[in-house]
Amino acid sequence: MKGPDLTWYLAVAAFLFAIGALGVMLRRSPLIVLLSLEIMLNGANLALITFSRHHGQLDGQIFALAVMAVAAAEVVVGLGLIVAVHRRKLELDVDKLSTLRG
Amino acid sequence: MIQTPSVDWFALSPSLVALGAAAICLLSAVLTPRWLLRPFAAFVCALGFVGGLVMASLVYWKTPEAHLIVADAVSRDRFAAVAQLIVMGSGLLAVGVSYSARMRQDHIGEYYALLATAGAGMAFLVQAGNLMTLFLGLEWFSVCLYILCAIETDLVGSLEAGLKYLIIGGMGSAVLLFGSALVYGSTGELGFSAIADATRLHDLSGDPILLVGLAMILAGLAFKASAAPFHMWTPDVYDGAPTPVTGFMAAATKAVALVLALRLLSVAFPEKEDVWTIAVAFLACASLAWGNLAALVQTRVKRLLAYSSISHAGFMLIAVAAANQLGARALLYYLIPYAAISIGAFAVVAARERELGETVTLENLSGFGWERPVLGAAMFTFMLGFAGFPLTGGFMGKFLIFSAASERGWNWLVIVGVAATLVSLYYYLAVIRAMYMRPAAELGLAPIGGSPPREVLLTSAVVAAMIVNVGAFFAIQPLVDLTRTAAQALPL
Amino acid sequence: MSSWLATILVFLPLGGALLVWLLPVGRVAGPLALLIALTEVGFWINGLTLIDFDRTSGPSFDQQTTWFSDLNVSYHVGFSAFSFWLAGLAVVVMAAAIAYGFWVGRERPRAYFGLMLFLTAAVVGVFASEDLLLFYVFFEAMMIPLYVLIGVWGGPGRLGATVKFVIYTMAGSLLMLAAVIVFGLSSGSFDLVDSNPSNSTWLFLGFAIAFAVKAPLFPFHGWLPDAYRESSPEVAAVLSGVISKAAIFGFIRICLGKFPGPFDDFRNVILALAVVGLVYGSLMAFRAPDVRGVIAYSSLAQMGLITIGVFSLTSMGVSGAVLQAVNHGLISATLFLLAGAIERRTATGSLNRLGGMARGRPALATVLMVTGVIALAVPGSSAFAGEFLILAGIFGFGWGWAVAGATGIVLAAMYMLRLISAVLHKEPGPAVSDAALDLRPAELGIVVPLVACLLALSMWPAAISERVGDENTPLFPQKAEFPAFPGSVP
Amino acid sequence: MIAAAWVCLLAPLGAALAITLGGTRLSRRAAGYLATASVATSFVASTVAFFSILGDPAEERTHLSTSWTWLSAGNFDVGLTLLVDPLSIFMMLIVSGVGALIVGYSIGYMHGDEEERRYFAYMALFVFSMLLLVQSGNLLLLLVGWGLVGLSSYLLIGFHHERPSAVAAAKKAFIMNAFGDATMALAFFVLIQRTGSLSFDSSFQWSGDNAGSWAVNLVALGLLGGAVAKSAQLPLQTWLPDAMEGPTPVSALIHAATMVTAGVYLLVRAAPVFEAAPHVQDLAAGLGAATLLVAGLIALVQVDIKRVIAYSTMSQIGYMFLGAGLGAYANSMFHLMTHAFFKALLFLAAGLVIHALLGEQDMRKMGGLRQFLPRTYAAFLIGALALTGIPPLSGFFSKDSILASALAAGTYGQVLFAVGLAGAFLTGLYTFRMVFLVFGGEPSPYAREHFHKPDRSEPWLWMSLTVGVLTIGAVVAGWIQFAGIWTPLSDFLRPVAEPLVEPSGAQDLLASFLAVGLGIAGVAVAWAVYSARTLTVPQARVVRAVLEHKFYFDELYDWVFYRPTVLLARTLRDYVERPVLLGSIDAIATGARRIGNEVTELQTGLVRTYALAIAGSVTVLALVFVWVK
Amino acid sequence: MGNFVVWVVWVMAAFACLGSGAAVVSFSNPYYSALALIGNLGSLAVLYLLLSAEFVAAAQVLVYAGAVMVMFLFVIAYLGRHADAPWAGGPNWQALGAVAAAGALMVEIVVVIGLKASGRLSHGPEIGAGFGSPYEIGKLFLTDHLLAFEITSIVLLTAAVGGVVLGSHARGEEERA
Repeated sequence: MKGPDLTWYLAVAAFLFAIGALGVMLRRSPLIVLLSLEIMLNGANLALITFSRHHGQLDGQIFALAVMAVAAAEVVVGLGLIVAVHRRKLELDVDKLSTLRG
Repeated sequence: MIQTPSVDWFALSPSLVALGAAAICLLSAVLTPRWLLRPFAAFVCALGFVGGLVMASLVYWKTPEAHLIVADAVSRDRFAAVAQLIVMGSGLLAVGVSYSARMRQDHIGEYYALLATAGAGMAFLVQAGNLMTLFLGLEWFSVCLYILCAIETDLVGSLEAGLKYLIIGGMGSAVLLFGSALVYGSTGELGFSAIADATRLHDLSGDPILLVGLAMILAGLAFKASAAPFHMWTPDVYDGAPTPVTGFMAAATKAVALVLALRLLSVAFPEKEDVWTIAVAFLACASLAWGNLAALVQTRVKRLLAYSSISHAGFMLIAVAAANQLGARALLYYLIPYAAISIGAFAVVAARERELGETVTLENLSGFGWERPVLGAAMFTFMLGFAGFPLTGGFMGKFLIFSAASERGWNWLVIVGVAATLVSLYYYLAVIRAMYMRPAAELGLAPIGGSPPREVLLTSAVVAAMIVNVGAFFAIQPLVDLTRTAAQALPL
Repeated sequence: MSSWLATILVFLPLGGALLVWLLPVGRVAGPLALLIALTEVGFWINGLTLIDFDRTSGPSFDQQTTWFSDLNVSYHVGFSAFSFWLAGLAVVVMAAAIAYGFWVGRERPRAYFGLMLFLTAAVVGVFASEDLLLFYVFFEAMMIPLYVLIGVWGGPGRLGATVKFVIYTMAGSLLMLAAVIVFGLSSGSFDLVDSNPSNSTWLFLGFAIAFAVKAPLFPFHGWLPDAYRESSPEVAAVLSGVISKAAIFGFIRICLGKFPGPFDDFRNVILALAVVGLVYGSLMAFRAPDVRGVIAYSSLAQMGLITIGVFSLTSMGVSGAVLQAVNHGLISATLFLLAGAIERRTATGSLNRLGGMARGRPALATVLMVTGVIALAVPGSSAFAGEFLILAGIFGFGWGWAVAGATGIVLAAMYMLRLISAVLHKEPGPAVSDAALDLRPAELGIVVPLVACLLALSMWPAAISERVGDENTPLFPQKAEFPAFPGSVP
Repeated sequence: MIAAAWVCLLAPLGAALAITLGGTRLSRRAAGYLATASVATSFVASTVAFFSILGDPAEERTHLSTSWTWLSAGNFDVGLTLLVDPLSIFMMLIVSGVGALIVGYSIGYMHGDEEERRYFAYMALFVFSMLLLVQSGNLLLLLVGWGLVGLSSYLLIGFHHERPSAVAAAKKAFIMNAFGDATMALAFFVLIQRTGSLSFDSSFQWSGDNAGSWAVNLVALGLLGGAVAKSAQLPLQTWLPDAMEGPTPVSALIHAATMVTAGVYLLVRAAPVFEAAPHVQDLAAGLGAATLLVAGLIALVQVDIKRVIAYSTMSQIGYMFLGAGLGAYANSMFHLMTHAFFKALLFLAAGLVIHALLGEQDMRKMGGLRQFLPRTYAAFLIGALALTGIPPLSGFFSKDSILASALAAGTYGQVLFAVGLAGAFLTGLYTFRMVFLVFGGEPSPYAREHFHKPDRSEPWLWMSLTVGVLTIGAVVAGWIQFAGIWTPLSDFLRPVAEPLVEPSGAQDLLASFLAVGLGIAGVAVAWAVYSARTLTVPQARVVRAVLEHKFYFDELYDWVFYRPTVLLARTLRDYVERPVLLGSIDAIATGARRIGNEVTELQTGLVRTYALAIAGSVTVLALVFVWVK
Repeated sequence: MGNFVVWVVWVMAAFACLGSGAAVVSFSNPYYSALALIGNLGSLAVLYLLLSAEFVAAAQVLVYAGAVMVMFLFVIAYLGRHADAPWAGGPNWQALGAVAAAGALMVEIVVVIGLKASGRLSHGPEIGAGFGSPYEIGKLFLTDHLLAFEITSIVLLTAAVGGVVLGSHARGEEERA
């Protein structure tokens, strides 16, 4: 069972990556920005796994698993930050967090 | 029965030692009494860095020729060892700077633990041998730094810096990751040298996927090195983060990012040299232009230094772009005084900050040189070092870097560097001017604390930085020998 | 011992500077610095007895040790015949400047005198260096103390002046850095003695522009007026008297020594700049509203003249240039110190508020008159000797240059007499009160030695002019042939 | 004799240094004595040298003595060399002799001035410089002396430095002489380029070898420029009248007896060069003639007694130039000597008058002083007669010998001869105009009230003594040479400068006859106009205006040289220096900062912008990578 | 025949993936976005299965859709409802540039892959049954990628510490309050 050519998988991966990036660039709620980052990473993961299938090696999959862990780590830290921001009674809007500029 | 590979613990020892220190700090956070916590944790952390230094130098001494270890995941060579020396040294200085920082009492232990962990991660990263270890190492210390930046959660600036760094850093590592994925897809390999072999074997040098992957990886690394145009987070993060952390980031992060970039590009993509040298040169010019021009108009010293660090990334990228032994040597040499003086400079800023209890600007820096002679003199030499004046290591670094570019035949790059140096003079001298030359009326802003605090550790750290800075000029021969043998580990 | 002399001359003040800085008490800083400076002079005189001016194999007091081997950079010091004179000028003027600073009693003495000594070391180092990178290091190192000295102890407008000064001169010298690197890498060694001459126009320009800014030559003198006006008198004395000579050293030792080909190609261009600078500077000095302005622009003119001598490429011209370099160093140093003395008494330097200071102030009048008269190169003065040689040297290359130079000298008479009479003569100016006393013995003790040097040179200018080496000595390029009398027809 | 020469040169220098360094430890009077003594020493020394040189055979009377190499570069070198030969000895005698007298006179004249020391130091310095000039053994050293006399003249003219007019006059004198020095220097450059040396021998040798060549003409022109400037001949004459701002003895010594005659000395000394460039030599003669005429005319309308004498000096030097230009070297040197005596006499006598009138110099306020100052009147009268050339006074012999040579020197010479005669007439006229205005007639009211009888104190003795000696000199100085019959001086100078023209006895007679006649005519007219008042001065406004403005030379130079220079300087400063050369720097700086501001505008502080920057850059970078391949 | 089924599954999974991805970015309410992300992750897991990466797929569901997203939901619930209009705010060129950049990025990658993809990018060599099975993965983790495995743990540990440091501000605040 072959299914569609791997190119298609990659196209999906690329789309995910792009849409994730779009989210980061577009959204102001830090939560959604974090989610978008997840999407980007997942796009990369999909690419990795596709290629590992293409080469018939498992390295890519291993890499993908590691990435999952790392992504989880980032999420933890990110959520911690968001909570801290919330504690400081600051509005959850990355645009409002622009005291540093120039 | 699974045959686990033999692990060369000795080669990994620098990061392991630091990691061990981190663990002890973490435990001490819970186990030691409050009054003992600060000195104990700081001491352990410093000990970890010292141990790292020792082990790194041992590794350097015991490793005549480079080779890959632990199933080709990491490489053991002198290039990495020298980089680890730089990382550990700057970590040590950072500890000294952090000690008397007015920091939240209840996270001292974690702070030093994270500092040590970050150091360990960097030490690991510089010897990364394949794309996976590269990515993981990068994330390892990045996560630490995210937290360290935001650790002053009472301060909006610190939080903002942390969040910005996290978001942009996440994006950067995603880019890097996707790039590695593409490279993996094109060559089917993760190991650096394996990638090179595969490229040569299947003649992939024209493969667009590989090229795009390379571009993305380069972008990721440039981001970590805060090279324009991937630098925009730098001023904000440096500005908002606690000053000791800023110093550590400025020194160590840049160092490892650039060292790694050189290793990756030279080991994994020798076939593409013609392409990436141009790209790196372009990044260098962009960083020089942007960093210097933006720094001209800064009034907050931390931001000013942040922009200056961007321009220095540009200088070091010149060395990378040279892509020759001399360039590698120049990069390593340049990093030694550079790391010292950036930590030193931020340390001085921290000292002034604690005197005044507000952000340091060129205005309220006035008279500082006369009030605190030692710190003032040190800051003086730091600025001279940044500006590349003689009698400082900064000058020799620039000299070597330009020589490397010239040896490659890129004299135009030398001219660009020279022009950038000229522009940079303006704001470096502005700092000196602020410290020493204000009219008597403006002098002597009384520090809130009355007589300036005696910060033995900070002062000694600053003095150490000054000694490194000046010593690197006079004792250049040994350092050059060090870097020469280190650079020979790279296939340049 | 004799092989160590260059090293001693460089490192004695450096060590002194460190000593002064680390000294716990500020009160002894001044005397200590003065002592060291005088010792320096003593060592130089000692060298005068040891040096062999006619040696044709490499510099005297030659000393070389590898600095870092990768690029063949070495710590290589020594003195050519002519650079030894410049070094002498440096140590004497620096001693006088330090003495003046001590007499005036600069605040923050440790920093001040440490920097002055540091400056001495750097300047002597420039003249002593036989390695290109070493030369560059000293050349740049001069800027560090100068920046602080002007910026901290200077006049009200010092901040702007320092920035202008440093950035402008660094613009030149950074170009030179590029040139140094390319030259050193291409010729495989940074040593000034071993490395072979190059024919690259660009490298030559890299060096020439740096020196043109440092000298300064027209039109690169944008930094000059402010720097000379805003810095304290003794620093101004050093600036115009000594620092500018680093450019002359560079012109002779590097541009002439290492780039004979381009040197020939660009002769006319640089001569044109120099001549224009000579006339232009004289005109500016003629209209300058204040004492320092006159001196500043006059030294612009003088540097132009000296450059003419160097680029005449005749033994007469070059000898005259060196002689005139020493003269001008002493003259402008003296004049600036006197200007400082006048400003201390009248709190102004503007000519229309001065005047009539000769009456009742014989010492001031005499010293100023003597110096000014020598400055305007009255025949018989050492300055006359220098200018005569320079113009005689250039005459054969192109009589037009000599004529222009001669007009410059007439103009020199005009502005110098204007200065003298505006300060000393006519009715006392509004700023001149009877409380303004004559020169104190201490001031005389500082200034008179300089004037004495000038008078001694006037008695015997040949002392220098026949001891700058000729076509046989390493001073001059191997290839460029060196006519004693240009265009002389047999 | 060499030793004597050195003593002669260095004694005044020693005095100058001693007075300068001695400062107030030296009493004013002592300074005067010291200076006088030193110059007297020089005179003695030069006399010694003179007699010892007489001992040598006529052809070996040239001696060189070098102390050390003064200037050298490559294989060009110039020694500090003294030349002792008849010409230099002759000049040494005049300079030191007249100098000694005048310095001594100054002891009286400057008595009471609070800066006597400075004065005597300057005077000694001047004598030294003048001796250096005449004794120098090569051209460069001659130029050194040349410049140093200019310097000391500057110092002495501006001696009363609180007087703006004095300062201005001093500057003017110095700068005009500096111009002359420059032309001489250029001439020397040519010599150096061609011969590689500045010694007299080689230079004369060379110019003899390629006579008439461009180079030689240039050299001669340069030297002539120097001579003209120093001797206040057309067209560089305007500084001399102003130089009368200096104290009267200064005018007597520097601007009458010695320095201004240096030009003549140069013409004679460098005779071989000029002979190799005949046109230039003729030019010299022509300039001399023009000057003597112009100066004589201007002198007619001057009212300042010293200025009248100054103009007469100019015109007398014009005679000397005329002679030297025509090659009558000995004759012009002869006139130089006699002129030194009677002109110094005139000045010093005038000094007495001025002294007696408390510094008043305007002749219109004087008159009838004969009654107050009979002896002075006598001395002045003798001087005037000598100047006019009335036999048997000194002026007669020397001036007429020059005119005779002119008559003998072809048509050009005869033209100049005519001019010289006209000059003779003018001389008589303006001289006796002065005499009658000052001494003749009834005492003027001003004189009556301001005259103060000089006390017979020591200073006064110095002054009158000097005047007496000079009076004798003015009478007898001419007798050492009687054209055609008894010519020791010419024979003495012959080895140095062989004269080109030898007037016949007839020419001598004719010249003397005409000259004396016209001189007397001039005196007669003056008597008629200013004493007997039988004639009235014609009211030729234009002529008078032209003369009073000295033919508008000052105005001319002001417009041609000074104003343009100032204008140029101003223009450059306001339109080049400040806006361009100084302004450009600030412009660049501000420009850089503006760009910096623009750049930091992009640093919005919005994390999303940063993300956008990264994404965009990645895209571009990747695109470039793919595209490059 | 089986191939057809694969196609159908792929198409459904892929479109679910794209749709949910787009949804995450475009929902104004973080809560919905998080839910959409869960869907996205699930559909990705299906794609992984199709690529015969069973273990990864499982991990994806457990780790991501399980742990991580739950954490997300907790935080969102804790913070309460914070909605923001996707296109609002920031400088006006921001949104435009964002879309442009993202589009360009995607197009570029797709095009590049298309260029390359001319036939060569097939399912490479035939793969054994164990491909992607937990056993194989685990073996690799213990042999080739031992270090990576360890480091992952370190990173996670660090992150945990970070979470504590940043999140546990309560102590300090209560002391102040």
